[in-house]
Amino acid sequence: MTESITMKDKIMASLKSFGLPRLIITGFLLLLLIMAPFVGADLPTQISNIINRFSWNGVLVLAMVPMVHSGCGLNFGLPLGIISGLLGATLSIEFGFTGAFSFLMAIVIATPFALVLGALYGWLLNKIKGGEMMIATYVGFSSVSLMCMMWLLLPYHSPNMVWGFSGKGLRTTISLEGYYNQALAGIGQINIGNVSIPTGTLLFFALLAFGIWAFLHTKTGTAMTAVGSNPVFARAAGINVDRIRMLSVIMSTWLAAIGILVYEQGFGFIQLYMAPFYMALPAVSAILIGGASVNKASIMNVIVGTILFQGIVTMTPTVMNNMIHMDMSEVIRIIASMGMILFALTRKTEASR
Amino acid sequence: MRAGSNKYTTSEKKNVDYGMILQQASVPLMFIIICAVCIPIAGLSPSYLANEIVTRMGRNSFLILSLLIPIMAGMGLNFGMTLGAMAGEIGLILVSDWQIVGIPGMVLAAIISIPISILLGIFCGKILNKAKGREMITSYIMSFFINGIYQLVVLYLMGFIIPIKHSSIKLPRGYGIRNTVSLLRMRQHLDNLIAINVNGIKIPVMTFIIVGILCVFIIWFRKTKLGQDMRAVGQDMEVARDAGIDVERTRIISIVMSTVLAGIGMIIYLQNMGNIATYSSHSQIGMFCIAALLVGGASVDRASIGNVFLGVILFHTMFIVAPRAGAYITGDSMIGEYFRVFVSYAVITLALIMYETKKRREKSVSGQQLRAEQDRDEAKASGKGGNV
Amino acid sequence: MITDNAPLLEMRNIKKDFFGNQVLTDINLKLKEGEVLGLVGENGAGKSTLMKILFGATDIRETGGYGGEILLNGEKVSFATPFEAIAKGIGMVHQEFSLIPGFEATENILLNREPKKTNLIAEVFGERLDTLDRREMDERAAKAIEKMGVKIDQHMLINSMPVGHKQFTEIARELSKEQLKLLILDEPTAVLTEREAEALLASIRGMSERGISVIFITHRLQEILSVCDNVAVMRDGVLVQEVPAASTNVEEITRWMVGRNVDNTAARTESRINEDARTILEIDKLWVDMPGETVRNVSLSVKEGEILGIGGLAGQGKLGIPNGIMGLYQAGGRVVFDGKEIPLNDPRKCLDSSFAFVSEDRRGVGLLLDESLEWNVAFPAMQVQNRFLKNYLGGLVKWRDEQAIREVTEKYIDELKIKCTSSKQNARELSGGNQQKVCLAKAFALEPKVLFVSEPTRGIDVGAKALVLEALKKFNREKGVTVVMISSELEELRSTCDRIAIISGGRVSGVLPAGASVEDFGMLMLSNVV
Amino acid sequence: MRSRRVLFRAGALLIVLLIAALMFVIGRGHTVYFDNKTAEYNGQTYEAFHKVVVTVDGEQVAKLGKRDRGMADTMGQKFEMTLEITDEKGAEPHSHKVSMTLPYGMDGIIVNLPELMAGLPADAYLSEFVIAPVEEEETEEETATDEFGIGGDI
Repeated sequence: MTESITMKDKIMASLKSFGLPRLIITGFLLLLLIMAPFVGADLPTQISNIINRFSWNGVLVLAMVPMVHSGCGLNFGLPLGIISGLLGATLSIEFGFTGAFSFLMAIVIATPFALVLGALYGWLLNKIKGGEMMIATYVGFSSVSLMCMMWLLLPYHSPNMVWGFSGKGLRTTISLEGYYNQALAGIGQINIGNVSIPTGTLLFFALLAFGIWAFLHTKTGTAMTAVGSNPVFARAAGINVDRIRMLSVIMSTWLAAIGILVYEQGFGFIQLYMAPFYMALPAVSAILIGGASVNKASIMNVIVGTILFQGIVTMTPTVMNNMIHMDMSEVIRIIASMGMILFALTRKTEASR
Repeated sequence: MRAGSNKYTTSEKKNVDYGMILQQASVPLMFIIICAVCIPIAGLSPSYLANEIVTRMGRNSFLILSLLIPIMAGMGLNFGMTLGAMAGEIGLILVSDWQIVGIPGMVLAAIISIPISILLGIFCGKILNKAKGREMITSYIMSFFINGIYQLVVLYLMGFIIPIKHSSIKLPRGYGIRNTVSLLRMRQHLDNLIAINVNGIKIPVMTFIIVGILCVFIIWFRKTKLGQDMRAVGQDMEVARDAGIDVERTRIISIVMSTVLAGIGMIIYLQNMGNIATYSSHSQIGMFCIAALLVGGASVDRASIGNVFLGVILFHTMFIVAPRAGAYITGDSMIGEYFRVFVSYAVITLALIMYETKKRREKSVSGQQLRAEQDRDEAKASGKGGNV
Repeated sequence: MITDNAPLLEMRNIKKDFFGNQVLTDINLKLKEGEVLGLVGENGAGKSTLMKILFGATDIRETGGYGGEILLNGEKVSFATPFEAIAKGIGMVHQEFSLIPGFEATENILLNREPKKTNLIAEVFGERLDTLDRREMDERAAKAIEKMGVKIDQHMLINSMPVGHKQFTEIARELSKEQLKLLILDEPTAVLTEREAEALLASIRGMSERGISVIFITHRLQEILSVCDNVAVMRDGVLVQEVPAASTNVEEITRWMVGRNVDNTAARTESRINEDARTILEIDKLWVDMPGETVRNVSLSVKEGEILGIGGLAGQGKLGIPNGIMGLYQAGGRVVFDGKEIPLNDPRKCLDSSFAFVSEDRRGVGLLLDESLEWNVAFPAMQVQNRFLKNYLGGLVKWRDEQAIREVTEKYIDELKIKCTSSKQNARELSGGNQQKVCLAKAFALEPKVLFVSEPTRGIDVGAKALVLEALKKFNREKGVTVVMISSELEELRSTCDRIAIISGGRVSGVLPAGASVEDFGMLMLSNVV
Repeated sequence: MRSRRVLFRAGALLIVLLIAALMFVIGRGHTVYFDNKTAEYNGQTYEAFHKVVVTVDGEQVAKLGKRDRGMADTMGQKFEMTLEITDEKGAEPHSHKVSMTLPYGMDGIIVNLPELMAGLPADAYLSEFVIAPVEEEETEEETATDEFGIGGDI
């Protein structure tokens, strides 16, 4: 008797901690999956889409993890890292690297930018502890709009990237054909019927995810988690809290730079100017949907969240369209992801450290 | 023991104030310099420039004034003013479908927008009460969330559940509203109601009268019990609660008022523009209003009516001259466009950083005072204290 | 009929327990109109709880209410909230200021009780849109200030006021309430200069003449004697004495405050003072800026292998000493350990010199509430001493050694009898006593040479208390670790420590062997109280 | 006191609703089209005028020859205009002040001037202007991209 009550309590408690929005989103995706065959959507294609989009976006979502761990909150300043990646990508092409090698060079060139920008960003966030998320958002916006001017002014010459008629200023979209289009996805790609699995990209993601996982098991990684969990405790235990936070910001920024390169090799294009503007929001909501909170996140949250989020992104248009002949996917995506972020921000336990 | 630091506190206070004044003036000063440099380069005629600025003052002041009340209540910059803007747009869309035109159309749109604004404001206020200390990021995300709901209503429910008759505003597919809704028969009706022309500069007197009424209202409101309560809540929630003020309710009211005013402001804004960009008119409005207010020298916790008008003038002067000046300097018209976007975001970033560092400095100042006091104490006591 | 002769306030058999822990026992107190009652007692004697009951504080109701009854003018009352108490004419000035910093004195005095003028808009939208009647506000505030008898500028902003004037603004706020009959002042003179304190005392006499009764809580006994009609002394939740102020003196009151039956004041039996032991830690002219616990010019020497107690009343600075030495708050002065000077303001350097610290702020500083016990116990040792790590790639990768961490955690769970489901349980889920044991385990795991323990028994139950103190003694005895223990409870210090230093007013007022008489300690505690 | 407040609130609400209702009435916008066309009614023919100048609110809105159509935007149901009619070529124009009540339900209203001037009933000279439904290509909604569709242009 009492057993059953505690059992029920336990289920209720775990449901509560899971959160209603998360439950609704998961339920919604399940519903979509079940509905898909009935409304004539091709399930293997759908699943293949989800896997592909997971492979593009996974690293960007992974970039949230270090900052969440060190207590800097959700990295709304993701665009800063993305800009480092874009600088790497465009410079790699400008310097004449081609093929898959250009991907490697893009990473190499992006890294110093990410480290420097990340260090500056981390320094700033250490100055304004407590107000990280709002300022991160606007640091991202400012840097994207500053780079808009830079893309026009920087002396790029590669004919594949600049506007044809004026011969200067980068184009808004640059095709990666001949450069690193599918550079990772092409490695060991598996095709079964309609399903194609970008093994290389998935392995690359796994590699980075393992790296983060391993880092969190080292001495410094442990310190990072402790800083996020209770900065005063960490300070009393002799940890230099500012240094650890700075490290986490640099890691997040670097991962964002790599993340955008991985995204581009899958997508096939570099998108400049205002494109990185709102890229933080899908990544933020993805990791929250995956079960993370403002100051707790795991690799599992990243994987689950990205799959759920991308699942909704790819499934809703087709299933909804076939079902009620209304493409409400955009609206549903906005409501679901923003609702998720709102929910996370208003959680009391997550709000107070 | 702490009483010993009294004199110290007061003298320190004065120094801090000078620094504060300089810091508050720094952003407007920077903008005056930007404008002073860009105006000659842009080469616009003074009358054109003056005309544009007067028009934009009439157009934007009301919206920006709507931000003042939440600042007073300590809730920071209300990024959720977009909610009111959406309510105003819904009012205008309905009114233009019913073919109510001119000033009556505006009044009716305002009356329709008010209950919507109130509902959205209550919702927003309740959520913000759950996210104390991170109001701004929450209201910012809130504006996106409600934008989703707005799209659901306007793009799918209008014409489907909410009757929309005219095909000029309805999408051809039978439901949803077109990307642009023309307000031709409302366009500048308010501005032209009493318009006088001074040296070729058209002054929309009626619009300014309405803005003036709002200013008077805000000044009056500060003197009311509710205004006093809001100031108290804004400065110290716990003390206000101990004194028996209903903190949560007061905060919700401040957001509701801001949302309602933003809705009316949006109607004034759009009557000047002459058409509604259904899905994008509101999305940037919050950002531009906040940037303008901050340019006027306001900060996250302090803003006055003067900041609003100075901000509109400086920010929009920059906005008008930057593309031209940018084009002249670099030969590329886009540079100026991006420049003004960058400046808008940068000024908000700067204001937020200044606010957060100020908060932290206030904490450390008290520490330093104690430290200095103890240094003196130490000097005084040295020699007296012995080992035990 | 009864009402005419009844005292203004009568408390009958007031009892209160917090979850079975009796904090007030059968308090009987009477207060006549215009009477000034001085209420004294050590921290934790129950003064605050008694006043909270009287003032209808919500946490009293939330923790199960109280026993006994309170009569106001012969009428039985029970307040659910402070607002009800205020309505009945009780006012209270708390130790912490409850003022709006950007408001003038007038606005604060009349906060949420402002006189208003109505208007048409208010008729529609409710009376909160009435405008404030500034003139009336000024008049009322001026009247309240006059009643108080201390001049303050009623248009000055609070944040540009000296601390004393803030205190007076609070008092004026209570006086501005027309119905005020009883004013409770909780250590109001602590923040005042001597002149201001004088003025306040004069003001209290003035209030008394106007027929307002005052309950005056302070540690400055001289003030009590100069202003109060009667003195009530509390100790361990019992009202031990109530006498006319004129018939007693400071020494007597001190004795009542700290005195206990000889049977249970047994100091540590094996207390030893080894005069030959070398001085291992030398604290020289230490000052610490810890809010509410300021330390000024403290010099102390700690002998190797002893347990040094640091005692004193709350707010006198005893907590600042370990927090300052360990670098958690801004500090200055010199700390020499084993002949080496320890740099201040750097927690890492202290930990490297094999100091360890168990903070009084268990949940804020002491624990990672949302992490496992394993992490809590092993974390500092791992970070400071590179223990519980496996080195790979020639030390480049320092991997957490989960096995070693679990072993050490389980060892301490056994040793300290920590009640938990497993070593993986989150610290948040443990009870206060067990959390405290985890904090000790964390410090023990560092294997320190000097251990600072701050308020080790605060807020934990009796069983756990004994266990914690025993563990400390054992750790000191068996490992030869020097322990510096800070506690508000003199008894606890006397039963655990070898020597006890008493801090008062941020300074060392004396060091006595644990066996010294309780009265001697009491005199030191109250010697230069601020 | 409480009921007083309720009364005031009800009053305020009522006033707002009244204003709203009033706005519905006075703010209704119509487009009035004037036809100077020969028309037939009950078997009788009404010849178009040689030239008509239409003035609304002191502003000349149309100058119509035979078979011409002019238009004016108006607000409210009461509509006044001044017609300056030239019957034959070379004839002296004569001016008429015409006022009429417009039907609330119609957005666009055609007024046949010859019939109007002949003093025929409203159903003769008034007719609704219906915009012929234009077949429009359904513009394709932009396909789902990776960015949120919440940017708008800046």
